[in-house]
Amino acid sequence: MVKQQDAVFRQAYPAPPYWVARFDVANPPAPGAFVLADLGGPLRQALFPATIDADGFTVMLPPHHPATRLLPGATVNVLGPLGQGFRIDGVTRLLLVAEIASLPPLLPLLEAAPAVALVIEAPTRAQLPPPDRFPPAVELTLVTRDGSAGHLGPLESQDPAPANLERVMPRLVELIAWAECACFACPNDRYPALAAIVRAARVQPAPDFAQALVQVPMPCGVGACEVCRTQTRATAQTQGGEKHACIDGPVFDMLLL
Amino acid sequence: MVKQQDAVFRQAYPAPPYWVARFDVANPPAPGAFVLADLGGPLRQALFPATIDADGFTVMLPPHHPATRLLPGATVNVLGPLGQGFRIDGVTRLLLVAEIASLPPLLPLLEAAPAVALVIEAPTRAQLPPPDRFPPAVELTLVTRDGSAGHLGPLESQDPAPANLERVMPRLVELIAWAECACFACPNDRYPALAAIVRAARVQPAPDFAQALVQVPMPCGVGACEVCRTQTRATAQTQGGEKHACIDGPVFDMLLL
Amino acid sequence: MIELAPRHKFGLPIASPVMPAAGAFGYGDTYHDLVDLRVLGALVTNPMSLTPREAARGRRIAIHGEHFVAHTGLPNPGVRRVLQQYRQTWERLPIPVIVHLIATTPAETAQAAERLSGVPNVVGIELGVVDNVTPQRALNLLDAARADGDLPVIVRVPFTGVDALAPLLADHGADALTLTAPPRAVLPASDAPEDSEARRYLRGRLYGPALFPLLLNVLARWCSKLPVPVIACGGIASLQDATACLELGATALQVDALLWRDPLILQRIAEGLAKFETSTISE
Amino acid sequence: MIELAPRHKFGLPIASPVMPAAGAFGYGDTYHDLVDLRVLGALVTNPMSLTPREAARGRRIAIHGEHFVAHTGLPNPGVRRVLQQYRQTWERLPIPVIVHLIATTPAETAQAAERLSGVPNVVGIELGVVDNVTPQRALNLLDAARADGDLPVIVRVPFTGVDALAPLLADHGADALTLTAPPRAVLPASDAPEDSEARRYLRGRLYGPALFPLLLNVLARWCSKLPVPVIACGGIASLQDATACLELGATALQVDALLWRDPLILQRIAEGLAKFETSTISE
Ligand SMILES: Cc1cc2nc3c(=O)[nH]c(=O)nc-3n(C[C@H](O)[C@H](O)[C@H](O)COP(=O)(O)OP(=O)(O)OC[C@H]3O[C@@H](n4cnc5c(N)ncnc54)[C@H](O)[C@@H]3O)c2cc1C
Ligand SMILES: Cc1cc2nc3c(=O)[nH]c(=O)nc-3n(C[C@H](O)[C@H](O)[C@H](O)COP(=O)(O)OP(=O)(O)OC[C@H]3O[C@@H](n4cnc5c(N)ncnc54)[C@H](O)[C@@H]3O)c2cc1C
Ligand SMILES: Cc1cc2nc3c(=O)[nH]c(=O)nc-3n(C[C@H](O)[C@H](O)[C@H](O)COP(=O)(O)O)c2cc1C
Ligand SMILES: Cc1cc2nc3c(=O)[nH]c(=O)nc-3n(C[C@H](O)[C@H](O)[C@H](O)COP(=O)(O)O)c2cc1C
Ligand code: FES
Ligand code: FES
Repeated sequence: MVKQQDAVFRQAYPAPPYWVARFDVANPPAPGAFVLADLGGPLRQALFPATIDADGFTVMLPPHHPATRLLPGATVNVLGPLGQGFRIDGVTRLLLVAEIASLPPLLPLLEAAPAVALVIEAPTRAQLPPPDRFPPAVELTLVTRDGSAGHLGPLESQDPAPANLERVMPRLVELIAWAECACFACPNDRYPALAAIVRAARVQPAPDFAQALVQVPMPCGVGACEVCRTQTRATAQTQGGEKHACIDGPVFDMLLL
Repeated sequence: MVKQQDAVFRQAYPAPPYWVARFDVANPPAPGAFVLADLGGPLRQALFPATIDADGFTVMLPPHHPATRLLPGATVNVLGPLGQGFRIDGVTRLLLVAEIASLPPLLPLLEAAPAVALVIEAPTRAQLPPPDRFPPAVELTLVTRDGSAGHLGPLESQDPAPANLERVMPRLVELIAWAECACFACPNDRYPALAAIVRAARVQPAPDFAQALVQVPMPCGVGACEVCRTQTRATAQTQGGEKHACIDGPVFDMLLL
Repeated sequence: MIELAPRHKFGLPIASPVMPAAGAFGYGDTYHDLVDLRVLGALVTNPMSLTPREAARGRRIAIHGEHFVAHTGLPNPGVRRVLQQYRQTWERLPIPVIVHLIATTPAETAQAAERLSGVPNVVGIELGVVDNVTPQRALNLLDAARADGDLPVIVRVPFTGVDALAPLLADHGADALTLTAPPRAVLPASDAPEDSEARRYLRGRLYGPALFPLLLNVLARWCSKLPVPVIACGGIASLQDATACLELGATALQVDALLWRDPLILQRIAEGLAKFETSTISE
Repeated sequence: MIELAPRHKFGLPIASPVMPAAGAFGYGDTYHDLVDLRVLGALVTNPMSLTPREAARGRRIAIHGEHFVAHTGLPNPGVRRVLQQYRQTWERLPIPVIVHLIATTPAETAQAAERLSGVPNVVGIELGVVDNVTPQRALNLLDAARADGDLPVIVRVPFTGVDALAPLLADHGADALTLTAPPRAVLPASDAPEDSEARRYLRGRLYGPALFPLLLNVLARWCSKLPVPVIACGGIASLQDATACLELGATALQVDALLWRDPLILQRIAEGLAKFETSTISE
């Protein structure tokens, strides 16, 4: 059932490195699912919730996103909720791993399990959000690609770190071993290497143990335009081949990407 | 000398059938001259002043004009002042004749001579502005095309009026005979008939006795694009041929159009 | 009824001149929650080929102001699997189905057309040809599509090929022409200077409102000269746009990428045209 | 220096790749208060014909979103009177002048080209041909322009004629090609139903940002295959746009209708490219 609904824009304010925008809507999307908003321009834009409540949701956007220029009270036509979000029912130990620019869709999961660990990678110290932004119960691991704060990235690197720096990799392997489910939000081209780490860290991970949010333009959101096709691998249980990120995803089993 | 300048938008408010928008600018245009404002869209838009003072000018626009959607304090890049406006130096008895939609460019002339008469034609009573909007010294003649108020129009009609209605024509002939200069702002296709009335009402009118504001799109304003070309007739004194409304006009001797 | 294939033995009558364009609306049931299909003249399916095709690798879309360039690679599971999946959906649809067929080679095209003929509620084929197709090749593809099947064949003509192809195809047995497929375009896809030129530029088709004045020019030039119905396609975004197309001689029209943003546009145009027609008739 | 006519005996060297397009900038001094001409490669004049032409009657411009259709009729007082009026201006300009010549008939074109040759500071002719010109006619017009004069001849190729004309003209002696003239387009010009169809629709040329991705496609397809320099024209609106054109193989570029809105765009692009070049060389 694809539906249109009217969302009401409430406000937007800066929360570096993002802007936060608040929408009231009858039927907000689940974590990792989305709505397609008509914000002007030739195509609708996907909005992934960063927080969700009964009356609506917030999104975290780059500073110049058109949603940050709406006037409070403006009505925005949205299509959805669309897509398959994260599947974490009954998980007690949840691992979240994100590159900073794609972190927001993971934020609704921060309190979705009794124990949550969050790994954030940023290019350098300045792009990391302040740790006090996160619930105190979340176990935070910060990573920078230049080693200016936290562990030395990138997440996938197996090289030994130079002197005085500590690679994130051992910590990541530990956390993957600890978790019952791991949700990733990174640029798509990093998923194969991250999947290899999961396979190395766990014997026969269950289906959906590792879930990845695929980032691909989704112009129509309903399976009509074919722009969002994503290649998946077949397994004994599932038929592989091309899937629609908008219908079958955008959250996929990372080990099948 | 073609110059760009920054105009500052101050406010806009409705004054039916127009909206009034106020701009502060160092160098406002003279009556019948204009600036080309960059208000978004592919082409600049001509703004003709309705009132002019030392700090800027106001324009009267249709309700949905993009200038009415500016935020107070917004800076608008304008090209100009451009064009040749009305030439009324030393005139003591001035006649102004306008179809309501093209009246605004004549408004800065309301107090430009010791004695001013204004003829306004509108389709019907509802489109006429209230008479108390005009300075009391202005002698006002109202015309409607359906006879619902004032004289019966159109301005050019020589037909006798039906019962209970009085044609504007005799009054117009009187005013043309009275005036030292007559300025017209009507749709272009009405100027030939109005010119014929002037020729009938006055023996050998002087050059520029009747002046008409030509309404034609002016994309560049400087003579580059050739969109505004306007055909004029030759006389003993002047060479005719095509002129640029943006440079040679948009106010032309009506008897040469 | 509007007749889209007056020269065909069975004809191709449609009740409304409004359709989605191939590639914009899916294979049939995608928008059924949102759009009342009954107001449309026909469903034009997403493009399909005889054999399966995968999606284009790399970036597939780039935006430029009010326009965008898209390159999907026309992925589809092939005619046979499409039929398996959608045959029953199509049979139940309240409107007839025109299948958009990617004309790869004459042999494949003939085989695909044969498979489609006799499928319940499939009333016609719209043939998509490559942009730089030669006139002779286009005629061969058209012949192939008509050879073994008995469905009316509409050809969707590439934007830059109208002058060379439209009169030729019409004289050669095309039942109708869709004017036009979107023009080819290129946009920067990446700023990274280390990328190869091919990766830094996205080649695809252009969509957006500027196609509309280009479309009207094609219609004004060609509709009166062509012996077959013309289906207008390109940048149509409103009831007024649709009316202008019909006024300049188009028999029907397709709405493309705009409907991803505004799925109800189809319905608004169709209902607007129907109202206009009723009021003209009752005068 | 950039050489626009490497095969011509005198050549056509310009110091910057940035120029105004014909019809956008007037005959020479129109924008001199606003634009520092010294940063431009050349002045391309408004179109002129051997004999005077009057402006098109009726509506000349119609807007559609970010685009517009214009039809001026290419009014001009004829080559002789243009020369009377502008010869001295051109001589004093700090940049060379390329005259845009409307190629009406071969005979008139030859006569006009002869008149232009030897005019101080006129360094080349850009030939404008009608959109539906046949290849044979285009070659005749080119031959005529080259016959009695000795100026390099650039041909501005119609948008829909690039495939048919560009390689032919380049092989046949054109010194450079301007790709492309704006595409023909039609827009409603009036809602009045009593108007005749011809009065209700404005036919002209399309201007606006959507021409840019269409231009890049033409450049990507053609620059590497043509033996002569290509001057890019169509929807160029920024330094990035200009850079993309040069990267895809254009030798120079023209900015058209956008400069009515933003006359300083020429200067910004020219200065931006110059800075880029300096920094690349000094590396
Ligand atoms: C079998 C087949 C069927 C098709 N069917 C359809 C159909 O049904 N409908 C349809 O509309 N389209 C179809 N297409 C796609 C369409 O034909 C394309 O227009 C075509 O593939 C591209 O042709 P082109 O001449 O633009 O570029 P090409 O001929 O592919 O390229 C020309 C040259 O330009 C260069 N070049 C091109 N772009 C760039 C760039 N961005 N950067 C640098 N260099 C560049 C390349 O080096 C190349 O040498 C089909 C394509 C194929 C192969
Ligand atoms: C001598 C000459 C020189 C030119 N030189 C140049 C030049 O240097 N550069 C340049 O770019 N252009 C030039 N042009 C203009 C350019 O050639 C036009 O493209 C051409 O005149 C129009 O051709 P067309 O095929 O689009 O339309 P036409 O051949 O004029 O018309 C085709 C048919 O379509 C119909 N039609 C067309 N439009 C409409 C409409 N809106 N509504 C209803 N019916 C319509 C008409 O009834 C007509 O029968 C020149 C034109 C001429 C005559
Ligand atoms: C008949 C035919 C028509 C095609 N038309 C299109 C098209 O309109 N749009 C598109 O995205 N790809 C189209 N393609 C596919 C591409 O041109 C290309 O073959 C395919 O995307 C593979 O792309 P890649 O090599 O970039 O991965 C067509 C292919 C064929 C065979
Ligand atoms: C060689 C040539 C090229 C022309 N190109 C254009 C053009 O690009 N734009 C334009 O507005 N008119 C152009 N015209 C003029 C028109 O096509 C038409 O002849 C002229 O405007 C008279 O128009 P009218 O009959 O509508 O008054 C061209 C004419 C000639 C002879
Ligand atoms: S977004 Fe269009 S098919 Fe998925
Ligand atoms: S407005 Fe461009 S020439 Fe007058």
